[in-house]
This record gives sequence, C-alpha cells and structure tokens, in this order.
Amino acid sequence: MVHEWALAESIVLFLENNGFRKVKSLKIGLGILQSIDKEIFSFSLQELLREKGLSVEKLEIVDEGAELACHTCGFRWSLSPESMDEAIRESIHFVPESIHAFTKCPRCGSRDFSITQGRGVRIVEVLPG
Amino acid sequence: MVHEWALAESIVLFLENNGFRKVKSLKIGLGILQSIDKEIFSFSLQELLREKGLSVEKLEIVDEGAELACHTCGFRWSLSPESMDEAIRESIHFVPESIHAFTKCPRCGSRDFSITQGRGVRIVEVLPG
Amino acid sequence: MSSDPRFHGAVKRLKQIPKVYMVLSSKGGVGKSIVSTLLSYYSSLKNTPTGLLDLDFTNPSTHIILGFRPEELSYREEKGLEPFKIGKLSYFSIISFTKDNPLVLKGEEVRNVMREVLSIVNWVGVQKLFIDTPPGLSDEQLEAIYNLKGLVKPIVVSTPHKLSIQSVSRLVRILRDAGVDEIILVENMGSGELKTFADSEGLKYAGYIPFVEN
Amino acid sequence: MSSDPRFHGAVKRLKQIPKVYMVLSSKGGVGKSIVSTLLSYYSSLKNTPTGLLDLDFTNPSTHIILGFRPEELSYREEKGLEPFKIGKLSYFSIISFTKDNPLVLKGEEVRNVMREVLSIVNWVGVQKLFIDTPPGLSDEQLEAIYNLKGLVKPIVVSTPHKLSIQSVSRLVRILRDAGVDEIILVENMGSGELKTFADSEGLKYAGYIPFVEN
Ligand SMILES: Nc1ncnc2c1ncn2[C@@H]1O[C@H](COP(=O)(O)OP(=O)(O)O)[C@@H](O)[C@H]1O
Ligand SMILES: Nc1ncnc2c1ncn2[C@@H]1O[C@H](COP(=O)(O)OP(=O)(O)O)[C@@H](O)[C@H]1O
Ligand SMILES: [Mg+2]
Ligand SMILES: [Mg+2]
Ligand SMILES: [Mg+2]
Ligand SMILES: [Mg+2]
Ligand code: NI
Ligand code: NI
Ligand SMILES: [Zn+2]
Ligand SMILES: [Zn+2]
Repeated sequence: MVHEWALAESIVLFLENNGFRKVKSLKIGLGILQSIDKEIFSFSLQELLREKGLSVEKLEIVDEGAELACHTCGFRWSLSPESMDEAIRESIHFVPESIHAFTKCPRCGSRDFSITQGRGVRIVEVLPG
Repeated sequence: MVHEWALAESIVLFLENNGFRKVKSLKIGLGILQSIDKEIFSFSLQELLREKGLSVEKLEIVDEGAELACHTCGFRWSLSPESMDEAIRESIHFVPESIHAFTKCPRCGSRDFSITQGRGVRIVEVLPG
Repeated sequence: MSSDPRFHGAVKRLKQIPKVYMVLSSKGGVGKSIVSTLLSYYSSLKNTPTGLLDLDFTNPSTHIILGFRPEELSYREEKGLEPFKIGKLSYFSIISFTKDNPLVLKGEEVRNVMREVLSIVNWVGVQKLFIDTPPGLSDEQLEAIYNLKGLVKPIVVSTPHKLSIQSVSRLVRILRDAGVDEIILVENMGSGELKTFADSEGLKYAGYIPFVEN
Repeated sequence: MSSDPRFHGAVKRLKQIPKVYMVLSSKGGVGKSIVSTLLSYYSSLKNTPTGLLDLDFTNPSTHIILGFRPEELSYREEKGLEPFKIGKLSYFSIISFTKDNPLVLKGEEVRNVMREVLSIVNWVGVQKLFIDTPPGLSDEQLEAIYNLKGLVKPIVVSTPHKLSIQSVSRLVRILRDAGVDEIILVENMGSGELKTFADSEGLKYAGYIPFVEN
C-alpha cells in the first residue's frame, strides 16, 4: 500500500510552501478508516523531509478513531476497518468517502451521513522551531 | 412584506411539534440580511402563539449582523441591506442566498463565499416553562 | 432536522397538498424539466388546481419552457408568498429573484434555499404539485429523499440510453433503501423500451415521450 | 485552502502536466463525458501520452463509454496510484472503488474526494490530461474554478439548444469573474450554430460534433 508516499508528500509540500524549514513539533493524525501503514507512512515522511532539507525535532503520528453521524436520525457510530471486506477496505484506503458506497446508517438506513472523525491524514499541530 | 407571517409560523410549528406548550423564554435572532419587518414578525408570532394556545413568558427578538466569508482568499466582510438596490433587497428578503447572484468577494472576486452569520430567522434559545 | 423551524413549516405546507410529485434523475439532460413542466401544465388544463415548483436553482429552466422572462414573474405576499399564475397553473421559481445572474451555491446553501422556499410559498388550493430538481445525487436529492420522505412521490425520468438507465438504477436503490415503495418511471426520448426495465425494478411505468424533432 | 496538505500535493501533480483541460458545463446531458472521453482517446492515439480523469463521482460514465466494467480497472501503487492503461491512455475513475454501488456525497465530501484523488494519482509522463466533471455549479465546480484556477483550462460543452446556451452563458460569466481568460467551447449535437455565440463571448471555438444516430 505504498500510496502512503503520496500522502506523506502532501504533508511535506504543505510545510515547504508555508515556509516551515525547522519544525519544533509536528503532530499528524491518521484516521483509522484509511488503514494507513504507519511504518511506511513514517518512513516516507522522513525520507521526504530529508530530501527537502526540512528538520522536524519531534514527530508524533497518532491514530484517530472513525466516527460517522447520520443526518437523518442523528445516530452516531464508529467503524473499524478490520470488520470490513478486504476489497472494501482497500477502496476506503484510497478514498475514504468510498464508505458511502458500502454503508448505510445502522439505525435508519439513510445514506445521508458524514464521516465526522478519523477520515484520513491530517495535520493536528505544527509548531515552528 | 407580509411573508413574515410564514416565517413566524415555522417557529410556532417548531414549538408545537416539539411539545413546548409553556415556554419560559424564547430568543429569536433576525439576520439583518433578510430585512425582516420586526413589528409584523412579532405581531404574527404573538397571533399564532395565541391561536395555538401556546404561552411564552419572555420573548426576545434580536437583530443579528450579516457576515460573509470567502472560501478562496479567507476575506470576511459584512453587508447591510440599506446599501443595496431595492429589487436586490427584496430578493434577499425572500431568499437570503439570492445574495450569491449579486455579490462577489470584494477582495478576490470569488463567488465561493458563505453567509456565516445573519442569514435569516433562527431560534437562538428556547427554555421550557 | 427538527431543530430547523423551516422544516416544520415546509412539512405543514406539503401536507396540505394532496399529491406532491418530485421529478428526479441523477443524470442531467434526460428531460426532468420538460417532463415536470408538461405534466403540471397539462394537469392545470384539465381544471385541477396544479402547482409547479422549480428547485433547480443553478439551472432553472421551467420558466423558459413556459415562455416567461424572469422579470415577468411576480408574487403576492399573503401569509407567505403566493405563486405566480399562468392560467390555472401556480408557479414558483427563484429565477424571479436571481434574474439571469449566475447562482453558485454550496451544498449546505442549497438545503437552506430549499427549506426557505418550501416553508414560505403558499400553495393555497393546489391539488397536485410537481417539483423540478437538478441532476445529481447531492444535497438537494438527499434533502428530498430523506427529509421529505413520505411527503413527496418520486417520478424518475430516464431515456433508453445505457448511461441513463445505469444512473436511474442507482437512484432507485437509494430510494428503496430509504423505504420508498412507490416510484413512477417516465421514459423520455424513447419508444417504450423501458417498460421491461420498469417491471423488473418494480417501478410504476407511466409511459413514454418520443423524441420530438424541432 | 493552503491549510489542507492535499491541496499542496494536488497542485504539484497538476503542475507537472503541461496541459490540463477540465471539461465543464453547468447543464447535464450536453455531452461532457462523450467529449472528454473522445478528446483524450483521440489524443492518445496520436502518440501523445494522455490522461483521462473522471471526477463525476455520482454518475461516472467514461468507463462505460470506454467499454470497461468497474472490476476490470486496477491501479498500481507506486509513490501514489498509477492510472489504469488503455492502450496509451492513462485512466482513473473512482468507480473501481465504489463499483456500481450508489454514491451519495454531500458538497463538502465531494471536495474531499477531489482533493484526495488529485493528490494521490500519479500521472507520470502524461502530457495532456482531460478531466470529466458532473453537471451543476456546486462544490466540484467551485473547487475547480477557484482553487485550481491557473492549473486547468476550461473546455465548456454546449448544445445549440436555448437552455444549454443560457446555462453556458452563466458559467462563462463566473469563469470571467474568476479571472479565467482562455475558455474553449465545444459544440455538441450541433452543426456550427454556436460559432457566432463563441465569437460574441470571446470563447475559443474548437468546432462541433454533429448529432450521431445510433
Ligand atoms: N422528448 C424530447 N424530444 C426532443 N428533445 C427533448 C425531449 N425531451 C427533452 N428534450 C431536450 O433535451 C434537453 C434536456 O431536457 P431537460 O428537460 O432540460 O432535461 P433535464 O431537466 O433533465 O436536464 C433539452 O434541450 C430539451 O429540449
Ligand atoms: N453527438 C452526439 N450525438 C448523439 N448522441 C450524443 C452525442 N453526444 C452525446 N450524446 C448522448 O447524449 C447523452 C448525454 O451525453 P453525456 O456525455 O453523458 O453528457 P454529460 O456528461 O454532459 O451528462 C448520452 O446518452 C450520449 O450518448
Ligand atoms: Mg432541468
Ligand atoms: Mg453535485
Ligand atoms: Mg457526464
Ligand atoms: Mg448541485
Ligand atoms: Ni496505500
Ligand atoms: Ni416579507
Ligand atoms: Zn440514521
Ligand atoms: Zn476572496
């Protein structure tokens, strides 16, 4: 699942384009819905930071639980990728919104729901050095 | 501009459908974008409450300033209906989103902006009696 | 939902109309606007007080089909907005507010406009209301399918083309999942080919409109 | 915008492609999918490494026009996702993930999918990329017009029909307001009628495709 490289690259481009050359601490959240390979992601990130000559003193990569919320009945539920079919898991790995093709609200059956948390990769915090 | 009656009716239906028969305090915000006639609105509301046999001990109707925010450049600005053409004002009076047909971001020209505040009528607070 | 007062207003107004049809198709260009305009106009000619509501805010076109310029439409305020009268047809489109200016609306805003319009327009006396909608399967359709469920009957429009049928199949699955039993199918620019499709999907086949040269 | 890392990834990838065309029309059914598929396929036959990206998530149809079932499409992961190859055409559509399941996305979600896809698909070596889009003037189009401005050139598709021309006029005004100078117009299902319209609006008229009986 080496598209993790591309996910890491976006983070590094974000730092570069925003003028962060020395970063004191960088905290990245990985939404568990996307089943990111943390090792590959972290390796890619460090490679890319080195290539670009950016330094990050403290790097933290944390998992974020997935939460869905129904707009029709208000129900909230969580999902773990382990419970899903391999093919579905892979689809969601690439595009988390694919979940809409495979799940409905467990209470009312509505497809009008949102991923409120744990969608994918995000920068939780970045502190300049 | 007696469509204010319909706006008040929605408020009363909301109270009725949610089982509020005696209300201790009701606070309603009127987004200034919509140029609601506060007197007519308040009159309609009181008429409708009486008709339905609902009582509201303390009724407060407050103006809310209009604020727009551009999604392209981040600029925020406010708008007052007085500065607008009569016809445009009337359009916005009926459907506040009509503003999108007449305004662009004053900084970057983008039509990708939102009304972040002061859109129309909303219930700010309702406390059961 | 129920925390939005306008929703309660919209439900009340829709409930007062015996039959409300929403013309849907996730695919564009299949004839939703033509079908909703013709059905409503025809119904009004048969002396049934009928309404036509255009909810395709970015591409309002029913007024063009009816032959009106935006400036010609007007409404009377009377405990809400009274629709414009075209013979016996009651008509509402926000084109009369936005004129021919481009209207770019994000999903959330589209829901706002829908609720605002449904809660203020006063279809007094109307027995049948037809609602035209934009293509897609986004906020407008979600609002209609989930929040107005039970209040509106879907009329799905499709051409006999493969792309259109596939798009309609997906829409039908969503409607079924939402618990909608009765779905009407109108075949446009065809010659009856979709009858078997309708039967196999359990849709009520209303008939076809042939391709008309102009 | 710039606080979304994927946006930076998307910009980098689009910048690496010499020519990126986005096929737009706020009206559905005018032939966006046909035009984007034909243009990209034809370009690939002329030995230009070409890409086709389907961003019409609710009605993906380019795979049907190309003659593929969703299961037949696959991608290789290599510092991103490498597109599917059809001869010399590089192709990507999320239909390979969602299969024929209905996909209902709210506006904000559509933007998320667009950014995710644009930041992970690796169009290595592609010289021309054509992007198919859904009808409307909502989140997808806003994202393309305002956030990808300068990176993509719009190709607007219209039929000679009045409803289509009016819809295109509104879209052109929005593009102009956004500072887009070069707009290409493709006339579909016509016979050259739109040349004068193109000239009067300052659009680059690319030619017309006649109505083809099947
Ligand atoms: N039965 C028909 N015969 C010929 N042309 C038609 C027919 N139905 C629709 N059209 C044309 O097809 C185009 C799309 O129709 P429209 O009602 O605007 O579709 P939609 O509202 O689904 O986008 C219009 O140009 C319309 O005039
Ligand atoms: N030049 C043409 N001649 C005949 N039919 C066409 C032509 N272009 C498109 N069509 C048909 O019109 C319909 C709409 O085309 P499509 O490319 O799906 O439009 P869009 O992507 O804009 O919704 C399809 O059924 C397509 O086969
Ligand atoms: Mg239409
Ligand atoms: Mg859409
Ligand atoms: Mg298409
Ligand atoms: Mg839309
Ligand atoms: Ni991967
Ligand atoms: Ni009024
Ligand atoms: Zn639910
Ligand atoms: Zn701006």
